[in-house]
Amino acid sequence: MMTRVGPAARILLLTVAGAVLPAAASVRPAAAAHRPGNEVLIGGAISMTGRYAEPAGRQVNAIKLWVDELNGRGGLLGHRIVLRLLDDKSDTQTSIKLYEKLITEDRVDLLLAPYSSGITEAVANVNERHRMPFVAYGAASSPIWEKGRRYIFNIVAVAEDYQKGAVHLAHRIGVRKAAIIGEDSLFPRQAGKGAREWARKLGIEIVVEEHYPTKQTDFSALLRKLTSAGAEAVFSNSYFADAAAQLRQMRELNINFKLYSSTIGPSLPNFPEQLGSTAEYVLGFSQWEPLPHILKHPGMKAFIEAYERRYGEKPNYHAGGAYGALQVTEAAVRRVGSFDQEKLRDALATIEVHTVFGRYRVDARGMNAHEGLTFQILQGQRRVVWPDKWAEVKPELPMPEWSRR
Amino acid sequence: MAPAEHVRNLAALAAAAVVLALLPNHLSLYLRSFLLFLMMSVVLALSWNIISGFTGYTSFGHVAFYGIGAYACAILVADYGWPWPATLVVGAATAAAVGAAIGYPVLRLRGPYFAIAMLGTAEGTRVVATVWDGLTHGGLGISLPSAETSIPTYHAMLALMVVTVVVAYAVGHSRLGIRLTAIREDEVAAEALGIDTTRYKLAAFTLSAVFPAVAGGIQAYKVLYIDPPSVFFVQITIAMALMAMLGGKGTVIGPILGAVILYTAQELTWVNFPTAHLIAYGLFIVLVARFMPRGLVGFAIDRGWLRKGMVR
Amino acid sequence: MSRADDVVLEVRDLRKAFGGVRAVDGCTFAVRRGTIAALIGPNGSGKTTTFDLITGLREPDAGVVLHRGENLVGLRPHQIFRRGITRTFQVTRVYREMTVLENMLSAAPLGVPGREARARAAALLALVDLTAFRGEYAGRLSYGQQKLLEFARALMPDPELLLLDEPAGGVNRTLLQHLLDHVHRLRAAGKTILLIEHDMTVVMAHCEWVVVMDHGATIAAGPPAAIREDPRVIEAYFGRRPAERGA
Amino acid sequence: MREEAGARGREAGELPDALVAAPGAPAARRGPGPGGWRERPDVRSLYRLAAFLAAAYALPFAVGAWAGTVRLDAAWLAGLATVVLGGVMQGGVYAMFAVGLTLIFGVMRIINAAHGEMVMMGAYLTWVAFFAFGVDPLLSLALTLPLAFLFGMAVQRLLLDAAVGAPELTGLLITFGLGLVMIYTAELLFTTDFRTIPYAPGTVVLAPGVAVGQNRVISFLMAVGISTAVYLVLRFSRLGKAVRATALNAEVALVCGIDVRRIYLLTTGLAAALAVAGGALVSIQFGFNPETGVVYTLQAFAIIVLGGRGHYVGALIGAVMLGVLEALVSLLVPNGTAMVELAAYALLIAVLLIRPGGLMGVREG
Repeated sequence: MMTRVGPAARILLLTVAGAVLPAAASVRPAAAAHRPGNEVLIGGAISMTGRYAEPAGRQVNAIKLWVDELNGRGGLLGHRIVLRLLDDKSDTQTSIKLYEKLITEDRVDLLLAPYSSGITEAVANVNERHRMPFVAYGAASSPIWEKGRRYIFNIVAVAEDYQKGAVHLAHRIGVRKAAIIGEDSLFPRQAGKGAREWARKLGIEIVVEEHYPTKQTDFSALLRKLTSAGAEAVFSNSYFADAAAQLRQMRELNINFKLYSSTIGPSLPNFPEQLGSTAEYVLGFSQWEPLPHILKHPGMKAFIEAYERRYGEKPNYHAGGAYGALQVTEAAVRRVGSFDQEKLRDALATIEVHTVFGRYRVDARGMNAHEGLTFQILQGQRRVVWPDKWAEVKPELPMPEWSRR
Repeated sequence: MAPAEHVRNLAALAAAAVVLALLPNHLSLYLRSFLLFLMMSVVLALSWNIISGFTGYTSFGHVAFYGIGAYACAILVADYGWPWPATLVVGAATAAAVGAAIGYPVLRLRGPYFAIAMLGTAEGTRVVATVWDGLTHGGLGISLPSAETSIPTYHAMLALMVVTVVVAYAVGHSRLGIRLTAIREDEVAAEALGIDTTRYKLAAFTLSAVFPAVAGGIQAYKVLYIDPPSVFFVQITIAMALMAMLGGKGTVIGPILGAVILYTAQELTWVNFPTAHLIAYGLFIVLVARFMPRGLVGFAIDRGWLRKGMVR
Repeated sequence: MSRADDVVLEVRDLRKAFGGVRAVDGCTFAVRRGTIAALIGPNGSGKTTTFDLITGLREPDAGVVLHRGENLVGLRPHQIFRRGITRTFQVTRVYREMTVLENMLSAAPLGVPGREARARAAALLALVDLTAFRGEYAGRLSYGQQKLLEFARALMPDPELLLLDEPAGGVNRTLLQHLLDHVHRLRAAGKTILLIEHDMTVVMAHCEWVVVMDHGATIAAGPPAAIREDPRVIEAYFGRRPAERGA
Repeated sequence: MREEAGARGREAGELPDALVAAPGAPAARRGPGPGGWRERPDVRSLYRLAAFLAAAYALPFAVGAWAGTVRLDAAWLAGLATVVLGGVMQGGVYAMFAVGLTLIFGVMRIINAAHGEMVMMGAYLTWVAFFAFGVDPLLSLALTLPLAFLFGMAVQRLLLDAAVGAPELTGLLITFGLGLVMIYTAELLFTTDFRTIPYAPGTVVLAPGVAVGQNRVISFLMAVGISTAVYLVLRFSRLGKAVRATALNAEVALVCGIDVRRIYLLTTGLAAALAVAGGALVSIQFGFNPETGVVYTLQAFAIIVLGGRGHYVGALIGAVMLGVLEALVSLLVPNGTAMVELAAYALLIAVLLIRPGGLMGVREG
């Protein structure tokens, strides 16, 4: 007589079966997934929720625009493109699992990049092992490309260059002492490293360098510390919330600096509108601006109009970078003539493409020497003030005192 | 429970372990990861259950131990070149030491105050990991040297799960489990009736800190990049509590059931509809906590399908 | 009262105050081995607090509790339990979401192996007629049954001294008689029982020694017959006769 | 004298003496005679807490002196005054967060993990009123507060009624789940973009070199005004007495003819309204998006513990103390801003251990 299986045992076996079956159910026969109509599957995981959702959201717009346009032009190598974008909830562990799913489960033909340096650093191990290349447009921390990886390329300028323009402009107006503050995470600290090196090269003394916790909202004490240390300029490696709080509290405490620059905040579309006069004269960095008459990159005007028609706002550099990276990917696939990943990798390492975002030509590490722009917010508009070859207008520096605005 | 029944249950566990052990080579990388994180969920839910399920001291900061284990592995592998299995031992020892050090004072608090104190402890540990640049690289996070880690980490997590289930089963079906549960039911009476509540609480707390630390270490070697927000994320503690409660806290099979069901459901639902998934997850937590505080096992016991109590 | 070996518990000048209120204020008495003693007194005379002080649930402000020559003050309740002194509670404190058997096993001393603990628990449950409910949650038992369970649970470590806090409270006659019969059996086996009780018929009929407390202090101690006549006791219970109140 | 009936099950606060004494350690010899001031445990723990807080506030100065960020000249002192004043202002806003949480916790022993999200909801309501209908952020409160009150009552009726009296995990998980639903619904409606309201950007100069932002002053005055109003209601009105009675002992209140369930409804409604008012203050000072609520919840936890759970005035004091401490640490300690979070959590745990009753709460036996 079969021994009676105790209730706990029965439940235990049930749970193990329960674990394997549903997981197996999600395994659709890979081949059929995207070859019914001879389609090509392009996939990636990006932050649709969580702390990175704001900038990443613009990249999702650009990706969708590119896919629809490409299908409009007959697809890629005659294949219609199917897009699979998953949400990594701004979480490293989730992102790893999703990329493993896209590569080994869904067997995508082309990989799209995630957003943020931290997640890209983690994902770079996965695609490297599976020898599937992709062009990163959401990460700008050079350590990712200093580990001898062969299957990850970059189109955007690196974090170290974000404050390059601001430090040069500070040097030009005779700033002797400056401060570097920023959020304590991978990208801002790399931007801070760059600012420190450029300041050293140009002989500007860094009197205070501090990182604050990600959700910091009150900066009055920190700003007070900067003035008492004699800082004339502030290079702030900040996103929207911290940059806005810093500027607003500078105004409240009537703390005046000759120059204030923020890496990400000012380049986000509604920064000037939301802060009004408080945002005037602030310097910001941008990988790219929708200014075809100045940057003169091929196809810019068409892309800007198409994006604005579809999303009701001009593309910012997050969108521009994504679109440019996909143009490079398209060019590489056309050159290789197939989706052979190894050939695609070699193409991406050698190809030179003039995209809407700028020239793409990577070095041995896979990094593109993309040159960004520094702009100043004047009358609520972002105006390019550096480098000189692309400057629309002369920078109005040093920043006037709060009382005289 | 009659000894024969114990043997049967352990045999079932052994069978499941063998099946899971043979699987990885036949599975895609994604399914291997899925099962690895599923087993991790079982480990976390069972560990949280040892202190909060049995003794009723609801820990709202158990992610602290998970993070400590992750950092022990990452620091020792990335900066000191240790072999990763050895780091798991260090992580476990550190978590046990921290657990004992924190536990002794904090376990004197009851109910909501213990929960808040543990939440403060976890957030405090995250800030220490962020600020102590020299050791943890702070906000930069730590990336480990890239290597094929999915098979070894899978087997490590499987071993950890088996050990955790055996320990939880031993605790849950013994007089130790009865004494811990007595502390939940009426701590003053338990003390008056010969149970050294301070020592038992501390023992259960320290034990419940060790397994999450090892799980954190294995996960760190699997993901190969960690930073404070990802390994000290408050929602990891919430998930532990929810899985234990969904299955039936204070039992052994409960947390296992809860972990499998919740993690699998989450995996299947979120891939298809991202934002709505998170609203659904929120609603799910509310419904479980509101209508099924005694979980599936409690539900079954109330219907008489399952015998009451852990010991027959 | 004779000294030394045959006194199982001696309390000397015990004091405990909660803020300004002196709950126990000079409580002194002794209990001889193998006897059934009662601790009586009007409501609020500090009886239950005295029990708490003896069993370590509360720490006295002053005074000593001697057992086998050792002062129990300062020991944790579980240490006192392991020295063979167990108790029941005025309002029953059973483990509600644990089965009756588990309630019993929770009180089994550490050294006792599993099988022996189970046997002892089964015997005690049989004694209080709760065997049928061994798999049921203690919380689902009637009040009287919970009292019996608490009584049986206190006997798990085969204690030397058993403190019963109002055993008769809320228990029907037949059940009470059953309980008292067993108390006498324990006394015959050389155990000592100290109970707090308001039901004078029970005290007078079953106890050999009675200690009376009033306003936190022991005012009298002796055999039940003497205590019934003692003016101080009568005064404590019924107040002074009008004539003498002026003194 | 209360016989040892003792409410069974979960006693709030610390354990009875028996379970607290270190295992085996003989009880410290007590001073002669009961009732001496040294005797009474809650007085002694108050002194220990006061000593700890004094040390906590002196520490930043000591570290500052050692690290050289402290200079005793006029400009620096003016700066210090500004920062401390800023801390007090920040404390005012924190109070708005903590007060609502204290009410729910005091009355029902439920920890509302969705409190931060209610604050965030307040910020969005104010934002919509300002940008969509052009209503001044503070005037819009006239509309948003009643809305919040109804929302609070609905939450109580649908969800929290079941959590009253249940073990704390039930309340925690229900409110945490509610918080998630609120976050991701907000993300659906408003995307994750950061928002803020440009409002009263001017400066109020109190003394030479000591200036505070206009909107911070307005927020502080608003916070103090609303908190005091609620305090007066609680203290003197019949309704207030009923709420406090329910907080002390729900069963007794029930017996005295107080419709306890109605009190719960009003309490949560009031708490939600306070949270939304706090949200309005956030919207005119800081940037916010659906995810920023979590920070407010954690800060409010620290405050209700410091101030004394369920003790209204304690929450106000605790909030200002936390605000000032954070300001001092940020100003004086090198890399201080990173330490600010650590200061808040260290404070939380230390107070819980020294005196779980917090500043005002009596150490419940």
